[in-house]
Amino acid sequence: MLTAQWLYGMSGCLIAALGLRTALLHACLLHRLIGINLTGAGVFMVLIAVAYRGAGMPPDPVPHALVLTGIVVAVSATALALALARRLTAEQIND
Amino acid sequence: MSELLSVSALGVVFSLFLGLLRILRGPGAADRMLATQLIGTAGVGTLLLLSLLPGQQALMDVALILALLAAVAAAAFTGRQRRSRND
Amino acid sequence: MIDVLSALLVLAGVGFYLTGSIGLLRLPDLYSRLHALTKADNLGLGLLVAGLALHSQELLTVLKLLLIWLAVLAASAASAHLIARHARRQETTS
Amino acid sequence: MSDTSLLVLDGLLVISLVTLAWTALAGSDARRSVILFMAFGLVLAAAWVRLLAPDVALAEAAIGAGLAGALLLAAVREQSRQPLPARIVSKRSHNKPGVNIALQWAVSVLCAVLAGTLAWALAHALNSAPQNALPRAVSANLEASGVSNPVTAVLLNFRAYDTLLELAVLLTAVLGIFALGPARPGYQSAGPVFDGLARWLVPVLILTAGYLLWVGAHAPGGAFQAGATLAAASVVLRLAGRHQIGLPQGPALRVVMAAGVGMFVLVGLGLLVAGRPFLGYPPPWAGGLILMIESAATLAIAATLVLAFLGGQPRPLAVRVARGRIAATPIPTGKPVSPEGIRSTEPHAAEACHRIQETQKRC
Repeated sequence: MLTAQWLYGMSGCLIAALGLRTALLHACLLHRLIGINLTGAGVFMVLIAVAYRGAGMPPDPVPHALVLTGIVVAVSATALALALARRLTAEQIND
Repeated sequence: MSELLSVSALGVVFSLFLGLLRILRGPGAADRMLATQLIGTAGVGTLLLLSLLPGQQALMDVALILALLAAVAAAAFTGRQRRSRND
Repeated sequence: MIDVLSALLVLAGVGFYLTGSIGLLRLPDLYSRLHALTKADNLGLGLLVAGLALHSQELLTVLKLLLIWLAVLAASAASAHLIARHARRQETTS
Repeated sequence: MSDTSLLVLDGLLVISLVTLAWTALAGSDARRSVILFMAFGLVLAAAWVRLLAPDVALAEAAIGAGLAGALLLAAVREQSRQPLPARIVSKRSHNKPGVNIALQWAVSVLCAVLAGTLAWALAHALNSAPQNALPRAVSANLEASGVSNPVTAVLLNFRAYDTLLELAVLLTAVLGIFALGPARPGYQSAGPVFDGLARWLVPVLILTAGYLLWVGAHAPGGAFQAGATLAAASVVLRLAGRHQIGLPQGPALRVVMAAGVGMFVLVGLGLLVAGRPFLGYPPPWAGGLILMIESAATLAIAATLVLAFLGGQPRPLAVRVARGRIAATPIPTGKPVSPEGIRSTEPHAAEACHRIQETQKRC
């Protein structure tokens, strides 16, 4: 019985749902962005938990590679969203 | 030895947990940044302790990255942008 | 003998970590909390690194441990300075 | 004893993660949320370590805890500096409370259902025998992949197509950032203490990036972690108030941005010409080719992340040499996009600011 796997995986599900709820409902774009990022983090936790094979065993490297690139893509997408938000604000003032 | 390491790691993580209480309580953003600093240092300590468990040498590199980037957040938190138009 | 010394250093380091975080939690204002934080950064991690360096056999590992400690030391000093200055400025402007 | 304390450690980490996520999402203070999110990244790096994913932990330590936090903090800081108009607020206001509460409930239920489904799928995956076909295939072919770190082998050899497209996604994102306008203004000098730190931190970061790139072949590390570490060096310089942060200028910058995708495609086409499948490295050359691609990808990823931090197209620098020292200052650009500049020139701006401020109170 691999308790660590269950602990991290299940909390990943919870964090993903919490993040998604905020991303859909919050009025502030920055909070929404953090929500999307946390949704990603939760999904990453689920993936890495599935890859885990116990303390002495080598884990499955394929999900690790997926999550690794996912982290970098997430931060670039966040930066793009922030740049969009900045431009949006500037346009709103221009109106 | 591995018992000492894991018990010590638990101790350091507990200190991280206490830092978490301060980060939740605030009151100011500066207090939260201080607590984040503590969480970072505790993270470095935890990784170093766990890196001596068999087959975990790579954790020292993770600790090194955390240590090297520890000041970036504080600098981004306090940094003041230039006001003039041409930067 | 070396093992015992190393264990003692590690445990002392953990003790300072806990002291620092309790201080961070209990002390009344930002500036005194800054002071508590340095206990964890400098002494806690320092003693931990000393204990682990005694325990390890490779020179490279010892050097890496030293670099990590120095990096955290410099970073914590710099960020404590930055945060304190920031808080001070906020006080004077508002 | 040892197992029990590690289990308690896991429990503490999980409680911290859920609490930090919950509190980062609740409330309306953006700066508080960003700091909590940063702390979440730090704790998550420790969680990856506990799940035996040191490659991911390295990336999380460099990006999740370092760069993403700096990026978001800088954005919040820019907002607070411009108190009137610049808060980032969604325009859609909540003017029909009844519908709104129904919507909130619907979304909450939907998210709960999603969490339940995800948890059910996870429980199913964990309860059945682990699917070992992929890991077995990886370890069977690791010998011929040119590297001995399985994660690098998957990224650069077995699933090289994925990584090529991933780099294309990064390039698209940075082109989008470019298209949206000029970079945020630079920073004032952070004072002698941080300057002194930056003086030795930057070389050490660059050295560490090289080390991570090299070590990625046989231990945790690789292009993504190395690129993030290299980007951190530039971000430190930017935060210290420098104008020159090691980013190339003009066409050279565009070449570096496209270097990862370019090198990948060149190697693939070269192999096609040599009669091999696209990106099907011949085993004796695999190690060298992977290192070549990874070096180019490191530069491209670093440039992408630095531009992500700048938040737009960097202004061209005017280089002048004074008293034997080279100094660079950005050339003033025509019309600034910054709301501050617009406020001073547009007569209707005050009204617009007021309106936005009204919306922002809900934030």
